[in-house]
This record gives sequence, C-alpha cells and structure tokens, in this order.
Amino acid sequence: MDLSFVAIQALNGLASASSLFITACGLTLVFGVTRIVNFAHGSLYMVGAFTAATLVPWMLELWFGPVSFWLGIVISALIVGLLGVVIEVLLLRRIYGAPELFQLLATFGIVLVLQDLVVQIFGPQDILGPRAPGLRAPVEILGRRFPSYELVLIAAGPAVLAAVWFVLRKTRFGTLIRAATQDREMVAALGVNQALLFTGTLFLGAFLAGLGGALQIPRVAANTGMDLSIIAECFVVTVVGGMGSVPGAFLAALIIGQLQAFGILIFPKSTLVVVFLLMAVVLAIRPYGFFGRPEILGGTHAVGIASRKPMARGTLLATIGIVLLACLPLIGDPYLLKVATEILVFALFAFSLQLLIGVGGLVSFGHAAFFGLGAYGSALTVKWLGAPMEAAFPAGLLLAALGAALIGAFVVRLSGIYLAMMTLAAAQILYAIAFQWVEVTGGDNGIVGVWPSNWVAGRSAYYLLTLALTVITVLFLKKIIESPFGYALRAARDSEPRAEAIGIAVRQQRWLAFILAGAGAGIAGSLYAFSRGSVDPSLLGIPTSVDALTMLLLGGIQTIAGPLAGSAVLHILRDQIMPLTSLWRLFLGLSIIGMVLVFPRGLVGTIRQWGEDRA
Amino acid sequence: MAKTSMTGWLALGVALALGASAAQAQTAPIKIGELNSYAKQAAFTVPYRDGWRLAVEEINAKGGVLGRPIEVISRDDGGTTGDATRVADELVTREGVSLLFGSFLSNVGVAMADYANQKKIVYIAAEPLTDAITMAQGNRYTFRIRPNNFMQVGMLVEQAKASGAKRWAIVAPNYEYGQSAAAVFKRLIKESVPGAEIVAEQYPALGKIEAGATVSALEQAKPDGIFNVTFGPDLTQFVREGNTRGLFEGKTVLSLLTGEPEWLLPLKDEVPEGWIVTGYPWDEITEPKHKAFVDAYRAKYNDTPRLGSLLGYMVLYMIRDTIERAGSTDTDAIIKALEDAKFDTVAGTVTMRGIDNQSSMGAWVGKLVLKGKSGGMSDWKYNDGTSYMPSEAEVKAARKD
Amino acid sequence: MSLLAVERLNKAFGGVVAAHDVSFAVERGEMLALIGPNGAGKSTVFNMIGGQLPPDRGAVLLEDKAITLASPQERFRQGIGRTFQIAQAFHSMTVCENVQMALISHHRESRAIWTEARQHHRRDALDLLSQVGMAEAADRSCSVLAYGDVKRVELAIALAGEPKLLLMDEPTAGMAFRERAALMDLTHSIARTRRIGILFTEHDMDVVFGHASRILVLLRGEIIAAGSPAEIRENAQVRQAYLGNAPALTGAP
Amino acid sequence: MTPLLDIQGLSASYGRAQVLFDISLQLHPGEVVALIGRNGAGKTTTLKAILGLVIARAERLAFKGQSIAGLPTYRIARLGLGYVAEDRRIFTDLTVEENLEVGRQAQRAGRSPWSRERLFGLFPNLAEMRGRRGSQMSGGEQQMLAIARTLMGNPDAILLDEPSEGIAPVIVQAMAEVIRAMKAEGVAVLLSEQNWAFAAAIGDRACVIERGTIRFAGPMADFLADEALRAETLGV
Repeated sequence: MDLSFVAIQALNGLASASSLFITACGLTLVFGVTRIVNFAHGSLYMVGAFTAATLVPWMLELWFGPVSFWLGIVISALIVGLLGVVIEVLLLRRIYGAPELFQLLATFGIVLVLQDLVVQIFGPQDILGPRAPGLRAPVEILGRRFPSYELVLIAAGPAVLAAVWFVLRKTRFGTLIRAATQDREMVAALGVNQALLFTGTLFLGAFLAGLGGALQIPRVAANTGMDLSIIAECFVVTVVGGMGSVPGAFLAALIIGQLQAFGILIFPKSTLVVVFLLMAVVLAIRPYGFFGRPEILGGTHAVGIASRKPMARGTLLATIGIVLLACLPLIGDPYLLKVATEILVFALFAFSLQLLIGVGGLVSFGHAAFFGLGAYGSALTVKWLGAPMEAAFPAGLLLAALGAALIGAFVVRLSGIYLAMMTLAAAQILYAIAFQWVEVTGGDNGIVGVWPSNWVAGRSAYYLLTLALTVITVLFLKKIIESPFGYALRAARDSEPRAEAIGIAVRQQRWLAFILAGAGAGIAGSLYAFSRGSVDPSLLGIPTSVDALTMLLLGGIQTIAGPLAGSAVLHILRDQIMPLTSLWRLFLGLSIIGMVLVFPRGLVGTIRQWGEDRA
Repeated sequence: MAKTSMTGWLALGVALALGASAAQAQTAPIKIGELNSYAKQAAFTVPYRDGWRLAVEEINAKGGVLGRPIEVISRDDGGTTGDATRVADELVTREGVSLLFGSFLSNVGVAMADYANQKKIVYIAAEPLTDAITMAQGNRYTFRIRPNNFMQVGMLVEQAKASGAKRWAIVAPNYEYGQSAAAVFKRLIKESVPGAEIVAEQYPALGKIEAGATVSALEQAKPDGIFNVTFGPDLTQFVREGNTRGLFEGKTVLSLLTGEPEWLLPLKDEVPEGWIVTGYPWDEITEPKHKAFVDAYRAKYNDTPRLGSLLGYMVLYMIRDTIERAGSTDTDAIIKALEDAKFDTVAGTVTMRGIDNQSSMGAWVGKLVLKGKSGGMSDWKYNDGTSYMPSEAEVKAARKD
Repeated sequence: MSLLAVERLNKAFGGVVAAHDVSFAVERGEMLALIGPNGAGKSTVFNMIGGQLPPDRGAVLLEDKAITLASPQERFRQGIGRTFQIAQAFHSMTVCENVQMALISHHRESRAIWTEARQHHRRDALDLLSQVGMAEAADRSCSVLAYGDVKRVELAIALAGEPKLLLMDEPTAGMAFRERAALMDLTHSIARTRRIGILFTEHDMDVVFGHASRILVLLRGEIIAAGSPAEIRENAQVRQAYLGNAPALTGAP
Repeated sequence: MTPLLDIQGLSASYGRAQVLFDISLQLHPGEVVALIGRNGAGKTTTLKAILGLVIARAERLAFKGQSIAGLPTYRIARLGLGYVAEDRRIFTDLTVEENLEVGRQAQRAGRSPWSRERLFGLFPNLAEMRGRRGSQMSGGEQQMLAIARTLMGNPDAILLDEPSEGIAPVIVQAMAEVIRAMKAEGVAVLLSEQNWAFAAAIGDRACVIERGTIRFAGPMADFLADEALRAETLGV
C-alpha cells in the first residue's frame, strides 16, 4: 500500500462521511427536539434524490451552468423540507403525546406510504441524475485521479456542521430548539409557539435529508432502495455519536467513512457487519455514544402490563377460545388453515416480545434476531445434519436462546433508545451474516426443504401442532409474567433504583428475560420455517422486527391478549390488501397510521378503556 | 323397435345433457397462477407483466388453448419468500390454478421451486437467475426459461479468452447471485485461460457500494481485465467513479446483464462503451417473429420492450404450447409435455432440457455502445444456450432427484 | 464498632467538587440528619453510601466491612434499606404487591417462575403495611395513592429487607405537615425498637430539629459542623450559611 | 376594579379522577394572592389548568378581560401571564443568558420592559454567572433564574408554583424579597404554597385549597387569625 493510495482511500472515506453526516444530522436534530425516532428520514432522503434527479436536468435544460445545478439541488432540498412540514402538520403533531413506540410505528407507516408514492410519481426505474457542470473532470492528487465533485462533498459536511452549529448556538430559533429539546412544556409556558418550533425543526431536518439525497445525484442513481439502506446507517451514526448530538454525528460519520474505505481492503466480504460491529463496540464501551446522555423516559413512555384483578371466568373463556381454534380444521379450507397457522406463529412471536416490552420495559427493535435464529437453527440442523423436524425444533430454540444470551449480555447495560438501537444493530449483524456467509446459510437464497415430518405434514396436523405449541408457550410465558420472576422484571421497569435498592439484580433479571423471550421467538421462528418450508435472511430483517412491534402495539402492550389480537388484525389486513392492489404498501402504511391515531393504546387496550369509561 | 327407440331417445338425452356440460367446461377459462414483486421491483416486473398480458390477449383472440381461454390470476409476492409461498398457496387452493409461473428475485424463485416440489404443482421460473433453481434445488416440478448464471458467465469467459487478458479483477455484489457468478467466473477462467490469475476481488454490499473506495482498490491491483457483476444503483455509481478515475481505460471489462434495456436505460448517455456484456439488443434483432413482437408491444404500451417483456411474452406462449400438447391441465401431463420439448419462440427455437428443466434459451453477447441518448449493443451475437449449459454429469451431481 | 463508617469520601463531577473528605459514623438506633443547602453534596454523599455512585476516593464500611464499591443489591443484602427523595415505588402493582416484591427479593426468590408472585409472603407484607398504617390500602394500585401514602409504602418496602441501616433521602418532601410529623414519629419508633440506624437528609428544619439525634451540616461538599440539634442551632457558621435569621419563614407555627 | 385574572367554576381531571372542583378565584393587578394547601390539594393543577397545561373546563377563565379557555399555552403566555414551575425547570444545557433569551417576548405597552441588564440588577448573582450553564447552578440560583426568565416575557401576572420548596432557608428569605420587588414593579403574583408562613409573609390575600376545592378566600390577616381552619386544612 503506497502513500498515494492511502491518501486517496482516506479522501474516499471523507466523501462518504460527509454525505452520511448531512443526512444523519437531520435525523439527530429531529430526535433531539421532538424525541421522535423518525424512521421516515431515509424516505425523505430518497425523495430528495428523486426530486433532484428529475428537477436538475430540467433546470440545466433551461440554462446550463453551475448556478442551475446548485439552485436545483437547493430547491429539491427545500421541497423535501416542505414535505417534512406536511408530515409534521398532518401526523406527527397529533402524536407527540403518544408513547414513543407508537410514534416510531407511525413513522414506519410513512416509510411504506412514501415507497409507493415515489414509484407512482417518479416511476419505477432508477433515475440517473446529471453531473455537476464544471466538476466533471477529475483532479490529480498524488498522481491519481480523484473526482472533483467528491472534493466538494468533502467540504460540504463541515460546511453543514458549521451552519447547523451557527443556527443552534447563535440564533434565537436555535436557542429555542435547544430549550425545547429539554422541556417542551416549559417552552410553551414561556410564550413560544412550540408547534411552529417543531414544524421548523421538521423542516430543517427534512431539508437536510433532502439535501443529503440531492447531493448524491452526481454519484448515485436515484432508486427505490435508498430509503432503507440509508436509514440503518443514519441510525448507526446518530447512536454512535449520541442521540441528539450534532458534533457526535459528525465524528461518528467520519469514523464510519474511514472504516468503510479501509475496511473493504481487509474484509471485502463483510462490509455490512463492520459498521454494526462498530456500533456494538462503541455502545459496549460508552452506553450513550460519544456525546449522548442517558435518555430520561418521561410520562410518554408506554406503560406495560399492570396488576389487575383476574377476569371473571377468564380461564373458561380462554378454554372455549382454544377449543374453537382447535375445531378450525373441521370448517376451514387448507388456505385458511395456512393463514391461521401463520397468525398463530406471529402471535407467539409478538407475545414473546411482550415479555420484553410489556413486562420488562425493554424496547427491542431487533426481535427478528431471535425469530430468525430459531428459523435458521432449525433449517441448518435439517440441512447440515439431516435431522428430522423433531430434532430441529429444539435446535432452533437453543440457537435462539444462545443468541439472546449473547446479545442480551451487551444490551442489558443500556436503556431506552440506546437499548432499542443496540438490539437493532444486533439483528442487523445477524442479518448480514445470514446474507453474506453464503457457504453455510445459503446467502439470500436461504435454505429450502425445511418441511415437517410426515405425521404433521398435513395442513390440519401442522396447524394443530402450531396451535398446541403456541398455547403451551403462551401459557408458560403468562405463568412467568405472574411469577416472582415476572414481577421482579416489572419492578425493574417501574423503578430501576427502587428495584436495585431492594436487592433485585436488575441486569441479570433482564438478561434472563432476554433468553426467555429469545427462546419464545425461536419457537415461533422454527414453526414458521417448517410451515413455509424455507428460511432466508429477510426473517432477520428490520421489516420482521417492525412486524412484531406493529402487532404488539396494535394489540396493546398492557394486555396479555393484545399481541394475539394484533397479529390477527395485521395479518388479515395484509392478506386482504395484497391481492387487491400493487399499492398495498400505501394502504398498509395508511392503515398503520390510522390505527395509531384511532387506537392509541392498541386495539385491546383501547376497547377495554372504552368499556371502563362506560362502566 | 319401440324399445330400441326408447333407449335411443334416452341415450340421446343423456348425451345431450353430458354434451352441454362438457361444452360449458370447455369454454370455462384455464386458470394459471402468476406472482411477482410488482410493488418492490416495479422497474423489472411491470414490463414483464406487460409482456405476458400481451401474449394472453393474442392467444385468447385466437381462441385460447384447447378451445378455452386462458385466464392469468396475478398476485404480488411481496418480494419475500414468506409472502410468495403463502400467495402461491392461495392461488393453488382457493383459485385452483393449473400451474404457477413468475417471480423475479432469486431467493423467491428458490423458495417457489421448493414449494412446487412439496405441493406437486408445476412452477415455471421465467426470470430468476440463480443456478440453484435448476441445480441443487432443482426438482421435477420446476422449470426455468432464462439462461442461468452459469450459462451467461460461460459466454463472457469465452470473450475473456479472446481478449488475452490474464490479470483479472472481480467486482460483485455480496449476495448469492454475485458470489456464485464470481465463483463460476473464477473456475471457468482458470480452466480456459492458462496462466490467468485473480488479482483483486471486491464484494460491496448490495445497494451500498462505496464506489470511490472500491474503484481505488481495484485500480491499485493493476488488472488487465475486470469482471463486473454489480447492477442497479451500484452499477451506475461504479461506472461513474470508474470513468472519472480512468479505471476502465485500456482494460477489458466483462459485465453480466448490463446490455439488457433494464440496466441500459437508467445509465442514459453514460454507458461505458466497449464493455463486453450479455444483454438484449431488441432494436437490432431482425427475425420477423421477433419484430412482430416488438411492434405489437410498442403499439400497445408505447414503451421500449425490456428483457423482462420478452420473457413474459415467451413464457406464456410456452405455457400455451405445453397445455396444447398435454391435452389437459393435469400436472403429470404438463410435465411430460415440457420435458425435452422444443418450442418455437420469438427468441428462436428453445429446448427444455429434461434432466434439469433448464431451457436452452441463449443470450446476446456484444459490446456496449452509445446510440444517441442511450446505450445499446454492437457487434452482438446470439449465443444459443445449449453449448453453455452445465454438463449432464454436473447436473446429476448437483441435483437430488 | 460503628454501624456505618464513612471515611474521607471524595467525589468530583467534571471540575466541580461534590464531596471532599467527608467522614462520619452512624450508630445503631440513632437518627442522623444530613443537612445543607441545595447543591451542597447531600445527594452525592447519599448516593455513594447507597451504591448508586462510586466515590473517587474514600471508604464506606458497614459493621467494619468495606462496601465502598458494592452494588446497591449487595448493600441491600448486607442490611441497607433506603427511600428516595422522589418516592420510588412500583406503580403498576398494588400496595401489597410492592411490599411482597421486596420480601420476595429478601428471601431470594426473584428468579422463581413456577409460583404466583401474589401468593408470596402476603401475610408478612400486610404486617409491614399495618406498621406504617397502610394495611387498608393493601389492594389498591400504587399509582392512585396520594404522595404521602407512597412514602409510607416506600418505608414498608425498605423495612421488608430487615435493614440494619436505613437511608432516607428527604423522607418528608412533598408531605403535609401533620403527615410529616406522623411519618417521622413512626420512623423514630421503628429505629428505636429495631435498633436500626437511620441516616436522613431533610429540608424541613422542624423535622430535622424535632427528630434527629445528631446533625451533620454539609456545605460545598465538606462537613462544616456536626453535633446535637442544640449545638447546630447555635453554630454561627451554620446560621450564616444555611439557616438564616428569620425562622418565621420556615413554616414553624 | 376588574380582576386581571378571573377564574370561575374551574374543574379538571386526570384520566377519570377529578382533581379540581369548581374553583373560583381572582387576581387583581399588582397584588399577591397565595393559594395555600397541602401537597396533592390541587395547587399545581390549578396553575396548570389556567395555562392550558392540563385539560380543564371552566365557566369563565379570563385574563385581562379576554377569555383564555382553550387557548394554546403559548398564546396565554404571550398575553402576559407568566409561569414559574414548581421544580424550576430551567434549561440546564443552556447558559443563563440563553435561558433568559428563551423567555424574551415583545414588550407590552404601559410598562417599562424587563431587559437583561435590569434583571441582572434585581438578581446580582445571575449577572456574575451569565455564561454558566444551568446544570452548574445551585437550586436557589436556578429558582432565581426561573423567575428572571419569566420576567423576560414582561408579564402582567406570574403564576409562581412553590418557590420555597426544596430550598435552603436562607434562599427562601431572598425569594421573599424578590417577590416583593416584583410586586413593587406592578406585577401581580398568584403564589402556590404549602409553607403558609412564607405565604403569609408576602401575600395580600389567601385562598386555601383542599381536595380540589377552595375552602377559604379572603385577606391574609383573616386566614392568619383562623387557627381552626389552618389546623383542619394544613394540619398545623
């Protein structure tokens, strides 16, 4: 490796870092003020790229020159900023008071909606934007050619940092934003129109996302996969830098940029893992990132399960329910049974998450990790050991539990949003391994031929097996929730200092909860693998984790029946919408947003609330 | 006499009654299930849908098959294996379709192949490329039209041999398609070019290429030739960075699929001229049958046909021929009619090889060239797939059935 | 042998010294008050004894055994109970379950999964609740209690661990006057009968002077005075720095 | 004289638990009214309900003759109604000067506006630490800053929630001086207190609140004279 190569590689890293920072900076700003983790930030970035790739050529057509180009970039960013305003006014403004998980879910709804809208507006094809006039030619650096546009990008990062710093430190708007970051209510009581302030912040955040996207057009064709690929990296940057810290984001982006530039030389096949490993390492050493602080979860934190009097005839009703479900094969056709099987599997999956979120207050964004581990554990056992289903099930459970033990050991040191992000990182690391370790996992093709043993090969038999395992696991988890162990988890959720002061080893308790929840999700994963006959990395992906969260939240985290209802509703919804229209993401997204607005406590929780209000 | 006539009348009545219901059965459409990632991969799947819809119209206008019209029941497969197999199940159990075709992504294709095997229903994969569908995961019920990875890489290696380049660099997306293409290339280049060596390998994450860093790293290895498997947004980024930094100057570049309109259209006027690619020079193919297809397609959709359009169009005609030859929609009959059958398609004569259910459809190999405002192919040649297919021994070693 | 011995504790945050060479001892059965203006370092000292904060230097000894770096859980096992400035209870549980939870932990049963938590130690919990006068509210949810009642529940929780030493951070903050006196009287009698040493901080000077057996005054991280209530009342430095000269404003009738 | 702040029939609930019942009270220009009650009696809720920080119903809720029921909090504040929260709630990441900047509002006609410099005259120790972050201030200093910050909005009236809670006795005395100074400037103060001695030292009138209901309203002297009332409502 000669010096000029190292220098060029470092410059490459700087250019990527700048681009990443500009986008991530908006995410961290919005989080700082509104406390909303905006999943849709990546979508805004994508819209910025599409807008610029469409608008800038048109402007260059009118008048070719650098002015048109840069003006086009800025206008595109402004348009995205206005889109941010629209999102704030129409949706976010209504849910600032909602539990943060619901906010997250709502923004994921926006992701779905924008995915379809972008295709409708800009067309499905990638759009290659023009290059910047005057910056087409490379410059010679140490005898190597380097694109001059990248030099502009390298300068743009620090320029944005300086501009944001100026706005935050030297303007009244910035002072107000920083004040609102800490205490919104007090800002309002001092006569500041916080609605306007939030709208302004969303504008700024969306503008930066749009700018980040628009600046990419000379390098990247605008494409429909941009949203989710950038959002994961933005999360890493904001978390590593410390949530809400702009300088932290800058530092994190610099490190990630260099890590990627030089990482591809050393580990050309594991680029995905490297970034998330960095995040895991940083959080293991500094639980709140470089410049972050512990998140104080205030009154908006979703409350989980609380003590209540056992429902009259609850056992009877549950028994009747189970018997009715067991009779389904008598009336249902095979397809209905297949759907019912999947609903049960996902109900179990969501229910295992309930142990973490509803009981332990541990918000996991990466629950797919355990679901996927369970599925892969079974599939790998079938594939490599030729084991039958009966042996593969315990193997899946074991792998999921082991994974949960390992991940949990890191995660329980954290709290709040950092915990959530660490679980996300863990799931992403596993995803990357499943995706890239082709020899063992089959890569994106996954593993097929994972079919159940003969005695449960029939639809009805497998359905009954799923029902039995689901009921047993749910009853077991319910037992745990009511046991001293579950109470101790709840105690740690209600008040960590109090729990510690009465001698509860909070971290160990949570670690055990992770293992139990992981094992539960692992069973669900194994069941799913055999019901489908195959596994692939998408089982470990972000959408799977979001599915679990959606089902849990739709159902309601305060109740035991919630996740069961949530999984049924989401599944049926998807099943009904998908055949009707190729715009199913739009409708699914709107449905999720609608439900967040209408059922702020989840279906079961809200209905129970109505019942109690009437009583 | 009276008795006879009585019997006669009865017989006539029964015959009429049966005839009527038979006639009704004959006009009821033949249901075929189709699924693809129409929402998530719209750029590729919508032209494909346009292709098969055109074929359905044409076929039904000419009276359908076996005297019955064809009805394609189409679903979105959600782009995931889970959704795909569930949707397939709905098509089979609820809609009662006779066979399935479709899907774009390789992993969905593999899962569908396995599904077909399990449920004993024919599945025709038009687009997915992974070798697994006809090799390791191949089965009696799964058929594929498009030339697979192995075949297309083989065609490019032939060109590599001609170029004389020895020091090769590989850039491929880090997922199954990219890795298996790279592995095949490594194997074949060493077999066919003595003294060839691989001097650099880069495997950027799919959709997340660090193009600048990747180009620098490849450049550092000073290769004579580059084998590219990246596609989509990764490809455009790679091309731009590579052009700016002069990576491709004086080097032989082989690139999979880049000559397909799907990939050329987004590149606009920035096509890397001189790259040797597999692709689809739709505008230059002069066979009358193909021209008729292009004209009909453009007339109906006012759009450029993509390779997907061609595949969609082809697959439906092949399904029609199969059902006609099978004389029924019975699965075993369909399989029998498909295996080792010859089809006269718009892309020429294609044989469905029986041992691996891989069609002998070939690919067009040529050089990229700028034609006006977008790229096209020049010096192209259609390579029939037959001579590039994996040998029977290889197939037997890989397949479990 | 003192019950609790604190030896030259030091703690700084950034450049700000929150505790400097703080040393004192707590004896069995005594109520020692730690007072000082806001920001004087009371909470810091308190949290170093409670295990929420590790000291930079110095030692904490319980019955001559060093617990300087022990976790809060270990301290609980050694016999330290505590209440918090802002009452900390388990809001999703009933009053009785709160105390049961503490008993479960005390009996090291918090990993049990086959039994119902509600069945554990209910009688003992009710016993403790009646000691603090909360037995009637046993089955109400903790989240609907008045603040003063939560403080009582907290006391019952702290007592469930059979502590030798009780740390109470502003035990009466946010309570009405009559309740304050009642709670402190209760605490006092518990301390005496069970021979528990109590260390508490407090802003209400009536509570401090009415109940403490000894008083420590902390100012800018250092102990500036220690002694009986009478001695502290007369200490000129304390008056000047903290108490001021207008007792009427402190709420004494 | 028309009251500056006129509250009649104010009720409020948290969830299903009603905490305020039919509260009526008036604040006139330049006077200090002490809202006295024990913890949990509804003092803080009353103040928050006036500002729209908790949802409440009222027959009449008017400030300077204008109805403020249902207005967003910031609009109420801009009309000239200041608020100092119970736990001070200064912005700890911001410097003293920035904290004051957040409170700044356009001046209102008829009164000389509070400027930073004028406030530093009233709170000399804040002047010395103008560049210091809120997190590095003592509780008493934070309380002073919270009041100064509210004054930057040039309010005609301030709702002051338990300024003496959790503060060293010596600072409590300084606090009384500050409130007197504000009164001298013509700012009316609605003071919530459970420290009745403190309230008595600065209040013109007293309102005693118990379980969400006003038990007594009248001149401070009458309240001081009524030992039975004090014993019953405050336990002293």
